[in-house]
Amino acid sequence: MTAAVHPREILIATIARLLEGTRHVAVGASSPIPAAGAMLRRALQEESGGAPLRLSILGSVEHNFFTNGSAELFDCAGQRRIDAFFLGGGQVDGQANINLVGAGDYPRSAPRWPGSFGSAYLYFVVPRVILFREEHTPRVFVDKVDFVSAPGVSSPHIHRPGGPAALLTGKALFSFDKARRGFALESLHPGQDLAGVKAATGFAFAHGEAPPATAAPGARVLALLRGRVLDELSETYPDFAAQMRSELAALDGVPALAS
Amino acid sequence: MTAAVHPREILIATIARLLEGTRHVAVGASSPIPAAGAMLRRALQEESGGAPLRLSILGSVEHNFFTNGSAELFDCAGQRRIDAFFLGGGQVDGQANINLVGAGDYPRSAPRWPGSFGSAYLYFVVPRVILFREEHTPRVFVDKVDFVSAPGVSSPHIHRPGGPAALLTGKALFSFDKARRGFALESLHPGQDLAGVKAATGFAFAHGEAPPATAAPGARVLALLRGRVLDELSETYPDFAAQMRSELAALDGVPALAS
Amino acid sequence: MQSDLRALARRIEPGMRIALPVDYAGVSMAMTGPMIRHGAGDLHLVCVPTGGLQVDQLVGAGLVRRVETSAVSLGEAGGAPCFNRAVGEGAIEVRDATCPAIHAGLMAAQKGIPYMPMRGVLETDLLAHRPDWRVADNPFAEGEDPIVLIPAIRPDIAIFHAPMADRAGNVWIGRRRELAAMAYASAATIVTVERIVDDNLLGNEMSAAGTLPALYVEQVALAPRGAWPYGLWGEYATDVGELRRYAAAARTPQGFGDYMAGFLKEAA
Amino acid sequence: MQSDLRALARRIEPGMRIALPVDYAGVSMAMTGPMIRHGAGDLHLVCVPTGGLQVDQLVGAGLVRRVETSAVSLGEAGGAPCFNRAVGEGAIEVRDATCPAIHAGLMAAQKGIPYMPMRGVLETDLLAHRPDWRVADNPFAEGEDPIVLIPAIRPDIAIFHAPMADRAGNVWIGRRRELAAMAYASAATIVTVERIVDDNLLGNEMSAAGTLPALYVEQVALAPRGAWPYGLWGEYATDVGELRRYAAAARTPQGFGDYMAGFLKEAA
Repeated sequence: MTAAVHPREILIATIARLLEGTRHVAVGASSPIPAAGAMLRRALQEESGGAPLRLSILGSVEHNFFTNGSAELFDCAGQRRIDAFFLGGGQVDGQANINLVGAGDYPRSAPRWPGSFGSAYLYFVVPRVILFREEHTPRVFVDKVDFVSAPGVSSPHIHRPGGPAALLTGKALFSFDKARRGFALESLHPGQDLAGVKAATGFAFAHGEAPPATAAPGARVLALLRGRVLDELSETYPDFAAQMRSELAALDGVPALAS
Repeated sequence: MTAAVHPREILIATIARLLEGTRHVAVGASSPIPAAGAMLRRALQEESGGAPLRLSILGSVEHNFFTNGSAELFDCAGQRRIDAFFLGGGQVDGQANINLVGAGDYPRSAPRWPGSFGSAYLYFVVPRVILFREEHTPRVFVDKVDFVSAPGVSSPHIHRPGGPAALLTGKALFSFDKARRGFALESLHPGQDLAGVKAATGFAFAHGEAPPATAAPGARVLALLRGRVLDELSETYPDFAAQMRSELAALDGVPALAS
Repeated sequence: MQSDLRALARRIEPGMRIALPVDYAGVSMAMTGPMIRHGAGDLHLVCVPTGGLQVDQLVGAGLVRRVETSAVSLGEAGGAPCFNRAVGEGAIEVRDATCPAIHAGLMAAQKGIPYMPMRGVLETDLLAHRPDWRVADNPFAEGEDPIVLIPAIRPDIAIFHAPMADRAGNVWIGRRRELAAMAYASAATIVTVERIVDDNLLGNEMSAAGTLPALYVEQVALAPRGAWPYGLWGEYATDVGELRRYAAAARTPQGFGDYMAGFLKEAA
Repeated sequence: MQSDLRALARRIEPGMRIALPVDYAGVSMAMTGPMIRHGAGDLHLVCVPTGGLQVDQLVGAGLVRRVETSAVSLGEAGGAPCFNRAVGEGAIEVRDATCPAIHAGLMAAQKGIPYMPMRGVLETDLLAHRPDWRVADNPFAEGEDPIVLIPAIRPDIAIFHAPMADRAGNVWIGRRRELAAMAYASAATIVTVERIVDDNLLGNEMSAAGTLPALYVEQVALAPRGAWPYGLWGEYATDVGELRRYAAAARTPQGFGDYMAGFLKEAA
């Protein structure tokens, strides 16, 4: 019998899988799900006696390993000391271009979003960039972004050791094929179907005839996630952790896990 | 009646005069005479209610205003925050080129001196560089240096806000004429004559028919120098200050000053 | 205390380039009111490397001509209402950047060099809209290797808030070294602090390690809780409720005006 | 303790590029003996930005192929005897630099860029003998404006001595930030320390401000008075008498050998 799993637990466990083999993962300031995924990966690597995972959460005091101001993250990435990072975007298109600046005609964008932050650099130099956006709608996943904050692929003569590895949304997981410059559907989260995902996505993507379901975390992973990871998470994201806890308590099957 | 003055007091007082109007002076690690000159200038500016003088002595703890490692001096100079600096050299030539690397054919110089340190940069960016070398011999002051650690003058298209302002030796004070690319004798220290200085100098220099004597410090300046400045100096250069004190005690006229 | 802050604000002249820190590094919110009262406008703000409440309020007060930034937002409290409105109306010029480009421009100023190369940025719309950035071939590469060159950013004044200063004007910035970078790059730096201490901060190696020397600091003024409603690392947390209250009020110019009237009255 | 130092020395492979700090910043003299016993030669030393006793001893022991430096000397104790002898004999290659060029090369590595521009250096014999340095026109200038480009310096290993480390491998470097710069630029960093403390150095803002995070540190070993005969800032002064004793002994290869035999015996 499978325990009931919260949809965000699927996301967190998927992120942990995508981070396999990394040594140092950096996470933006308000990114509790990527942070939880990295914490889960760290716990799994520790349990299996693998290489220790270092997790830098920007703006956190607990998880701040930097002492050289806000430039250090970028320096560290330029030194190839950061293996994975997360980016989102107000718009993401089928070539993995991301737009963090605004919709419509620049510069008088409407809406205007905050801005590109470090994306125009980190997307180039961090080997494994995971695009993460829970909202999966044609408004976010567009055919062509209105403003390229950071391109998914660069011309061949451009120095680019990094780039997109995967796109994870609230509905599905995609991989990115750099040669073909496009996404391929890897799996559908529980309750999603191909037609629905196609309708929610403004760009075309490769896919099999019957895409598999995104793997749900097993009992061992769930126990780690609901125990140690939520404890760690509540230090940095107390509101998010509390909300997860209360939603988990409402799920069927959770008591079964505790038995 | 003039009090007896130590030859090094002439040098220190001359340096203090050359530093008039500066706000921030940096001095190398083992340069007690330039440091004393800067301390004297600071004391004089304080007494007269002028702008405060900041003095950075490299390697000193007392006079270290830097907190960003050994690069900060150069950054600070690049920001135009250092008005004056001192350079010496194993060789100095008539165009104010300096050689800190070695005599003879590079790279197998014999003798080999320590190296160029920061001269190849600071000589370009610090507005008032004072060349200081006590030993005044044809071995030091040559017609053409064997190796240019830093050039006295640069081609017109080269960005060069800084450069040599004066050359002070144990025998004389010279100014530097950038347009003419040469030194001019300003004054002879007590006991020196033009013929002797010419014989001791391996390059030609401009001079008047009867060069004046380098001004000896007056009673007020001497009192500051022998009091406050020697006290300050002994924090950073205890051996030098103690030696000065004992040599001063042996001079005639010193007791007269104390009366 | 308010008179000290007003004296600091008088250093600002119309058209100046002002460097302001990221929201978590030490924003001198205490200076925002005095700056608005002082009224020097036409400012070019440089956000190091992103902006928030202070930028939004200065834009809302009409003092800003241009914002050079990698982002402006109120963080958890959402978008920056006055900034976004001004962008939509074309009332300000935004020089969109990316965080390491801002750091690179300041570093060039710190080093006294005209520009810094940086990786990334190629084939972005950021680059397309920054004619002041250049692309050159890396002369050390065997083949073609374009690289972006970011010109030095030399602000007229850097303004930030820190936990403490000593009587000589040395300021303790801890590990927030972007504050030092701002100061190195700027012609002048003015600082508000939680407290002024009697000990020389350069007097022992432990505190010296986190100290910006007075050499770079033109003026210091006392302003307890001077980052509020932002927090100050090691001192107090951000007042997210107040940020949300502002975000809600500033959704309209009228609401912004009402909020600021109260704010400026308190600061008078 | 000596076995720890020997383990650190084993990280060094023949031909590696090794970064070493200036004499007053924290030289790990404790590593000199183990490095000589380990014997990996053909080293390329990078002095940050100048070298002294450690460089002289490694050159004297025949482990060095090339020294990249702005100067080498024993300070008050005079010239560096083995270094000067090796230069005169053509036994080592010297890449003469100037201090800010070394810093620029390390900064380029820190930033992940291929080079840094720097002012000065033009029309010097330094530049004439550094074919690895380039001159390019500043593209931001109106007219001709040549500027020197210094390529990134990426050492294989940085080695230094510091007052303390914690159990997680964080190292307190105080305001000697060139030690951090060396570590950022180097593939690996090994550190000897006066003491290892139980408290987390990143656990409070005061000590964190002067801390090089463990992220950059591969190994730490205990070596009390590990900078001797050099001093360590805030800890102990340089033993100038010992430097002079060395300077006198090392005037001849025989004298150097005798001095080092005693030195290596002590360190065994």
